[in-house]
Amino acid sequence: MTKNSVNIKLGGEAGQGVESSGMGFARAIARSGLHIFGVQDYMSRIRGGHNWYQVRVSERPLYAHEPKIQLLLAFDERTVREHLDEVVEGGAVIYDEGLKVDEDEIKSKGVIPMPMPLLKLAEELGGSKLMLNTAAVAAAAGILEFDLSYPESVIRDSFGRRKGSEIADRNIRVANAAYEEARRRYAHLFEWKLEAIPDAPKKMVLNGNQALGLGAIAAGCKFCCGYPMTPASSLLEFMFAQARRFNLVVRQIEDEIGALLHAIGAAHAGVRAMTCTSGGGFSLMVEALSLAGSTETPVVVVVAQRPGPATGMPTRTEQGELLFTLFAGHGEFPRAVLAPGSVEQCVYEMARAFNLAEKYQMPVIVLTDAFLANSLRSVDMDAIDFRKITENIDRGKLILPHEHEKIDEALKDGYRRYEFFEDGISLRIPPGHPKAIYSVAGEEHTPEGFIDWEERADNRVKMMQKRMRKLEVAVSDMKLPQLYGPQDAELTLVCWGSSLGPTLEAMERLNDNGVRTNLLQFIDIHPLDWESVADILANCRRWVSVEGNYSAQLSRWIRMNTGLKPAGTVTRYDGRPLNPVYIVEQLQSLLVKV
Amino acid sequence: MTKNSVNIKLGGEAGQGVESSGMGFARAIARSGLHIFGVQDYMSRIRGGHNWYQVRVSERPLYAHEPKIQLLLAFDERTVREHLDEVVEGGAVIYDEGLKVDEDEIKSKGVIPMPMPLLKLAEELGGSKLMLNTAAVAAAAGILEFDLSYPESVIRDSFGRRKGSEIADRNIRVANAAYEEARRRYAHLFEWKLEAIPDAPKKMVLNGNQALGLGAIAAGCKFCCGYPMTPASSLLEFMFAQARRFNLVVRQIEDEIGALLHAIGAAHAGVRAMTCTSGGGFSLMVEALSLAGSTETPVVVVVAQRPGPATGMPTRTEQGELLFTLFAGHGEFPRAVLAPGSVEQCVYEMARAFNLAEKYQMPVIVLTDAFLANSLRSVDMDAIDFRKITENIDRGKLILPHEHEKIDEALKDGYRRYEFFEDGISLRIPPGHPKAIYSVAGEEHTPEGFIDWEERADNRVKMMQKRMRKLEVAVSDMKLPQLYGPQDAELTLVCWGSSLGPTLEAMERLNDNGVRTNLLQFIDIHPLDWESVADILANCRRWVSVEGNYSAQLSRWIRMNTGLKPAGTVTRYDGRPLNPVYIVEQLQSLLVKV
Amino acid sequence: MVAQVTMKDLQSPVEPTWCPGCGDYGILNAVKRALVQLGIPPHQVAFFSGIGCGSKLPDYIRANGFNSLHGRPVPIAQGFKLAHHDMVVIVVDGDGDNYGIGGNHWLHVMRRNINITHIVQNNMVYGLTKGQYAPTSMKGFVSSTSPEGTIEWPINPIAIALAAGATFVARGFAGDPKHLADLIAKGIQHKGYALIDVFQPCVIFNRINTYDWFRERIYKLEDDPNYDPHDKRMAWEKAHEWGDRIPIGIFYINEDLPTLEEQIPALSEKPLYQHEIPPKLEDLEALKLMFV
Amino acid sequence: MVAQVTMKDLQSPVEPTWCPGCGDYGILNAVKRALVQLGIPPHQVAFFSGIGCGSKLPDYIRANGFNSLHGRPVPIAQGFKLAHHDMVVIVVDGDGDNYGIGGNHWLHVMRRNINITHIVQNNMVYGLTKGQYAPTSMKGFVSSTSPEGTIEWPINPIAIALAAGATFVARGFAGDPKHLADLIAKGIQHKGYALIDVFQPCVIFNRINTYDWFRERIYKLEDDPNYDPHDKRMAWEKAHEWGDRIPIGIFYINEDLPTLEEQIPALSEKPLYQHEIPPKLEDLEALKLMFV
Ligand SMILES: Cc1ncc(C[n+]2csc(CCOP(=O)(O)OP(=O)(O)O)c2C)c(N)n1
Ligand SMILES: Cc1ncc(C[n+]2csc(CCOP(=O)(O)OP(=O)(O)O)c2C)c(N)n1
Ligand code: SF4
Ligand code: SF4
Ligand SMILES: [Mg+2]
Ligand SMILES: [Mg+2]
Repeated sequence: MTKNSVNIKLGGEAGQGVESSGMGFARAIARSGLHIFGVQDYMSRIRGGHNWYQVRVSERPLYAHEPKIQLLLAFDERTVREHLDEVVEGGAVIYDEGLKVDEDEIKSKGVIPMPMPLLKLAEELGGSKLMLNTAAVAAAAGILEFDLSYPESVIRDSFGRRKGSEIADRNIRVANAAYEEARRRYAHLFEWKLEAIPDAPKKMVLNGNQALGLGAIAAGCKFCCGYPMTPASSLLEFMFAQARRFNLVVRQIEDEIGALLHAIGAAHAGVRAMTCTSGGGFSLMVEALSLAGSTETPVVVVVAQRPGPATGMPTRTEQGELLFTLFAGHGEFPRAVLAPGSVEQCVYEMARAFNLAEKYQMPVIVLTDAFLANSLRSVDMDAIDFRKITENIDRGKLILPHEHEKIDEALKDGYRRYEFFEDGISLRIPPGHPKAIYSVAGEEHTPEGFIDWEERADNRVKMMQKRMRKLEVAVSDMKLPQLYGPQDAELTLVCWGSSLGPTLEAMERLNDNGVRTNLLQFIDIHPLDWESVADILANCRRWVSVEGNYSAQLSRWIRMNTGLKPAGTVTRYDGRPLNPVYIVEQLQSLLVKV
Repeated sequence: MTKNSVNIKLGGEAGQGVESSGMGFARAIARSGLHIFGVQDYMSRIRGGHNWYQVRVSERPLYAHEPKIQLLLAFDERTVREHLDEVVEGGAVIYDEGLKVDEDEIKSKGVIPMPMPLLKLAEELGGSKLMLNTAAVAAAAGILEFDLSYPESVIRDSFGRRKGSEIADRNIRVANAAYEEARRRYAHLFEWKLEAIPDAPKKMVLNGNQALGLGAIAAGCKFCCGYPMTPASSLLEFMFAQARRFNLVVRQIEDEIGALLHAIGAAHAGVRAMTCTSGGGFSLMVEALSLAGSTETPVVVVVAQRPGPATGMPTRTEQGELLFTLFAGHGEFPRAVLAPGSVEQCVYEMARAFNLAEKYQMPVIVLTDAFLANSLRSVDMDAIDFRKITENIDRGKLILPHEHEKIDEALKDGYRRYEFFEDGISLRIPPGHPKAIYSVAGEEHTPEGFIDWEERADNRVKMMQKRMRKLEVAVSDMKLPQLYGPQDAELTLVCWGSSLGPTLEAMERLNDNGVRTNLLQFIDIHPLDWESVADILANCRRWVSVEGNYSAQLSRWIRMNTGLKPAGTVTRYDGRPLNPVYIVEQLQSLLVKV
Repeated sequence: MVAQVTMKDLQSPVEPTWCPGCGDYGILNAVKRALVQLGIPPHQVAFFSGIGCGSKLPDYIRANGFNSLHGRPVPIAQGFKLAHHDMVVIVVDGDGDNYGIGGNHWLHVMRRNINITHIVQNNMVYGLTKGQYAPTSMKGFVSSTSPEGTIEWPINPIAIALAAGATFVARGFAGDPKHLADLIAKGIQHKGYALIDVFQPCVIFNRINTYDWFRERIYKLEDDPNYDPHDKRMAWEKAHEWGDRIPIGIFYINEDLPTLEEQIPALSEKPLYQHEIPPKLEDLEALKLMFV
Repeated sequence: MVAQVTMKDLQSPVEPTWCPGCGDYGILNAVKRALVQLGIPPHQVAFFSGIGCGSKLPDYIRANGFNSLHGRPVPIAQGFKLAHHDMVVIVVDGDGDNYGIGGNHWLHVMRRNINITHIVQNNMVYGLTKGQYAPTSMKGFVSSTSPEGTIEWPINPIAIALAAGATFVARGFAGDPKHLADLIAKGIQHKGYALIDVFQPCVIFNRINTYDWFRERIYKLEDDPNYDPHDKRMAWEKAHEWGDRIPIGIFYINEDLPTLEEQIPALSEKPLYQHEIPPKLEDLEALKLMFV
């Protein structure tokens, strides 16, 4: 028997509820005290096609998914066809007995076919074929001998409130029957089991976008606007859902141009403001980004990457916009780029983005991708400590217009929005106070904020230096890449963003295989103390960059700033997330070459 | 006496005709067989403020302007105040005797004040104070003892046709009187003279934008659209002016987004198409650029840079968008970036851009800036040899839909727009032929051009490799940086775009001063055979990049691709063009440090 | 243009990925019928679409297609039309594409009277991105980005088209493909810009504006013998009819204005793509003289 | 808002760079008068402008200003207004800004009825970029980008505003600053989005639509006792009057719709910028439970 370590895949057409079933099951498992990692894969269509959802379970925290599965829940025949090869020997396939599935083929792979009267149970006991999902998940719980009370509690929470408990009751009736039937028929054949750990720390289950939302709200973001774009939409929608509770202004705008400009307007008024989009939408924000740079307006832009160019593969993942976000915008101006790599980092880095934006009065880009945005992870409740955020709010040199006393104190001889200081950062008083009436301009301006209509060379030089100076000062607030694993290693994997999880596990595997490996994660991409980075890399025996893009963009960025070149690169650009097995395989073929 | 080497500045308010007078004078001088270089400096306002125009004259071709002048034509008092210090000893200031100018101050600098009854002559002989310009230029010709027939011929050409010869006659009357008066009063005091070289090769006088227009038209560009933006507008306007003559479709679009998309539509139909803008407009084109990359549509985008960020300094110059144009657009896709550095290069590189675009079915960016776009240069008529363009049109794998025979021959078994070939380039048949009916898509697509709604990993990988492969193949068509000056030098100046002219002269001066210097100009920025570039740079004893931006972007790009770092950088970001004196000064302070 | 074209000629190898019951099927059907009716063979028509459920249409019909960016088919189609003006050019895009993100292109194409037929799949919701409200969603519409109902008034495409100078303004219903086919055919025949806004039920994300909802309300303008689509004032009145009775059909038509193409000298002889390049060397040499 | 404000309070240290005679002087004057008339002190008003000659206005009046990007002041102003809704927010931009490149923001702001006053400096040409035609240029207008005259029909801002749902639609004339001041004051007082399109002679690049040209044609709607600006139908008629007689004044007003701000729960108590951040820790902790 293998306890508490299993990888389950649900598959079916769009519209069959694959994702919601998978997420519900993941949540139920997390409630039992186990850790989960849930990843989805869906097509850019609303009905039909083929979607799957995968839930990996373990007693320790998980950061990535795995290609090999033990249990396949097939909602349609295609799922069996497409995923049978992923099931390990001794694993099982659960499906409705009405599906045309070739049992012999399943058996020939050493996998156990487990047909079940799912539809029948749903219709007979639940009165609706829609409850097939419930039956399927319950059947899985049955063969895993997983305490059904956890799935039941999730069912209660999702149906109990909304449509009266009658539907919940019927679902639970279906679940019980499917559970018992599956356990009776198949549990003894199946090696993998799930056993609750009731005294484990309480867990949350959330994805990257939800984590970003939590971070933003905790940091005091009060204004969020955007235009729907996968995979960023669910962040926007999360903010909409929280608007009432946290007194936020959340707005859907006519386009992404307007979305960033709205945020700039709100930030100009002294409110923490953000927008979120994907690469295509960010393309439209580029001009406004430059305006934020010029007017020194602190805004936070979340860019959740997906495969380009153009519309690319809307529902899949890629890390193809590192260099784009670094250089986007006409003219030269300061910005920061942060790339959190896990759910926890999403929470904290998002909050930090607001601090950096306001402290340095510049736009801050938070780079994620579909894999990070959508993947569910369980984290201990305590791992997300909001005090770390709320107690560290840093609004920099901001005084709000209604803070009369502070203004009186600060303003001895008038207010100049872009006054020169050694650190390049001027006092920021949003409009509204009679002593601080001023203009700002996207044109090159005077310290007062007026357009410098004489276009004086000396003022221009000072303003450019002032703005760019902020980057140098900000370096002190930026984190050097973080090392995981042994200090001393023969191989260092260098990664950023969502590659963290898969690369971490790849590192563990390599160490298990006797290749002493560590990992260097870049969360802060820009600005950075590149001399120190160069030192760190120079101390690495051999480093390889691991990235979800074609041209190994981080490694190119590193080379631009340090001259250093990796021994090789592991890249992936087929729209699928990196995973530990893929990374190790690629490294193997690479290391032969290197 | 100094013959045929002089630097003349005209200054006045916007609206006083400083620019048109300067350009007219420059043209007249070029007609006499001399070479000129004309540079303007104006503010972003229509009337008032302070503008100047500078004409440098020599017997050999000129590529840059110089800060020191011998003759100042002041249309207002401010001009004297602002520019007196630039006049060399023995130089002169011509101005209307009605202006309040402090003669003693002028004299105290060793400069000769030359008040003239310009307004009086204009009004009395011309009947209009508008002819003050004519009088001023003629007076300058007088003290230069420059044959007045050349300015006269320019006056005839500009007034003769349009409003009947009466105005021309009156202008010429004014010119003659001013000329004689100035010569009589002051010519003997003034050392610099201009003497026609009647048998010199015939010259054209044109700026970078006009040169780009010539190159585009000669290359068969038939479709140009844009949205006005300084300093690109005059290129759009040039194309409008030529539309009737060359049967072009030239369009002003509602915004830059639409402008590039219009060009994409026209290129999709099989027409050579372009758009032109400045950095801010290009920011808006970024999304469409990615679409051109994805659909493999050949379009040419001219980006005439000006100082950013945001609206920056609209009428001034900068080279701040090298890295932006290299990485603009979501996702990864092939593009080429070319940066001509002279009027001749503008003609040829613009034409080449269309060849590259069509051969590799990708967007090509031609990067210029306000300095190059606006500066007038004289070039020998023969230096622009249109045959070099028209005989080298290369449309790559294009067959137009009405070329039935070619299509019949090419299409054995159906047409697939994105069929895989070793070089990544597919046959391109624009819509219209019954055997080549197909779709294209900005979403990841099949070889047939349909959206790959299954989002298959293998198709994605092949398509990415196909598109990116074109870059590797294109390298063979790309020019390595061009070396000027001695093969072997102790100092190599590395530059791109409009820095060429000033840097060339700086190189000459350094060599004259005994510092053995050569120059490496990058015209082709991307793609490039970087190994060869690295070899070239490795052979340079010491190299310094000379750029009109803050962060020495070319040097960063070189480092990203080769790991090599310059010994230092000369940068300028005050909105003013580089000039030889500035460069040499900066190098001096740098070389001390280096 | 009197070729014999059958529905089969227009059959694409690609199966639609739309949800069963989606109004887009009706639009696809109507588009095909219109082409058959007019005898336009597939190589002589080019479709330009945006991004959205409905914008996948070009893949589902055998014809030239360009699936572009969200909100951007209109300028691409214009560029194409000016380069190849004897092609029948049809834009098909969503209400999000055209009335949302692409609104500015729309505003400007209407005053150009370029000969393009524009079919907007108006499901009053964002389908492909899973159900956010659209610019045409009715006030109070509840969606993932308007959990308490929208607080913006919807766009009135017909009224705006009238104000912006469109010379053919119509509205159809995906549930009546025959009538819609007729509108599309008339739009194609119209010399100039033709807007056909189409009520297109989204059976997944818009549970308000369903087939039934529309069927209960719509009536045809052509059934009213007093209605004169040449009368802009009448059209303006009808454009504001909403609620219990909602008109479909041709609101407005003006055949008297020249098209954009007709006003461009370079296009008088033959389509631009057929022009020979490069220009004649002597013309280029002559151009040089401008700079002497 | 009944402070005593004088013209001097509104005097900026910056001298206008406009050409002598430019209509923008009249607009600047009218804006100041309106603020004086309403007693709005300079710190309680914020101007948002685009890029163009007229968009330099914020520098020329002592008040809060934001000189933004070409065509983009409207969304910035909205973001600002929602964050600071007791500020008087005024957008001033050009016809190129608002009817050209920024058209989509305009289309959408109108249906939101956010309480912003929008003054468009309509000189029917692109001034700052030296004389290209504008979306409002009359058909046939000759310019550097229309050497043979434009071939597009001009935009009709009044008609589009009516169609798009603006609740206050007016037109003024820079040559009559007193009348214009009155319109602006009414626009500011209007609870909701107010468009004031202003005929603004550009004395350099528009030699057709001069002061005289306008003076010969314009008349005031309020001089017609039968004109009722609450009647949209009448407004639509008047919106199309062009040629020998051109109306100025208030075309349309609708006071009955709530503003955008009023419909946003978070803004009911105080402006957003005054909200304390971060939120309470207990609320955040409670939020976590959503994820269990
Ligand atoms: C620049 C950009 N922003 C956002 C998106 C995401 N997106 C794709 S389709 C769509 C809206 C779809 O709605 P609609 O146009 O009404 O078409 P429908 O799906 O309803 O047919 C959006 C927002 C995108 N592809 N590009
Ligand atoms: C994205 C972008 N495109 C183009 C420009 C150049 N530009 C500046 S002002 C302007 C038009 C000015 O016309 P209008 O808005 O009518 O203002 P006016 O000068 O007439 O007052 C243009 C095209 C720009 N600044 N930004
Ligand atoms: S989601 Fe709606 S619009 Fe999209 S295919 Fe399904 S029914 Fe049609
Ligand atoms: S160019 Fe025209 S709009 Fe601009 S300042 Fe001069 S007169 Fe006014
Ligand atoms: Mg829709
Ligand atoms: Mg204008």
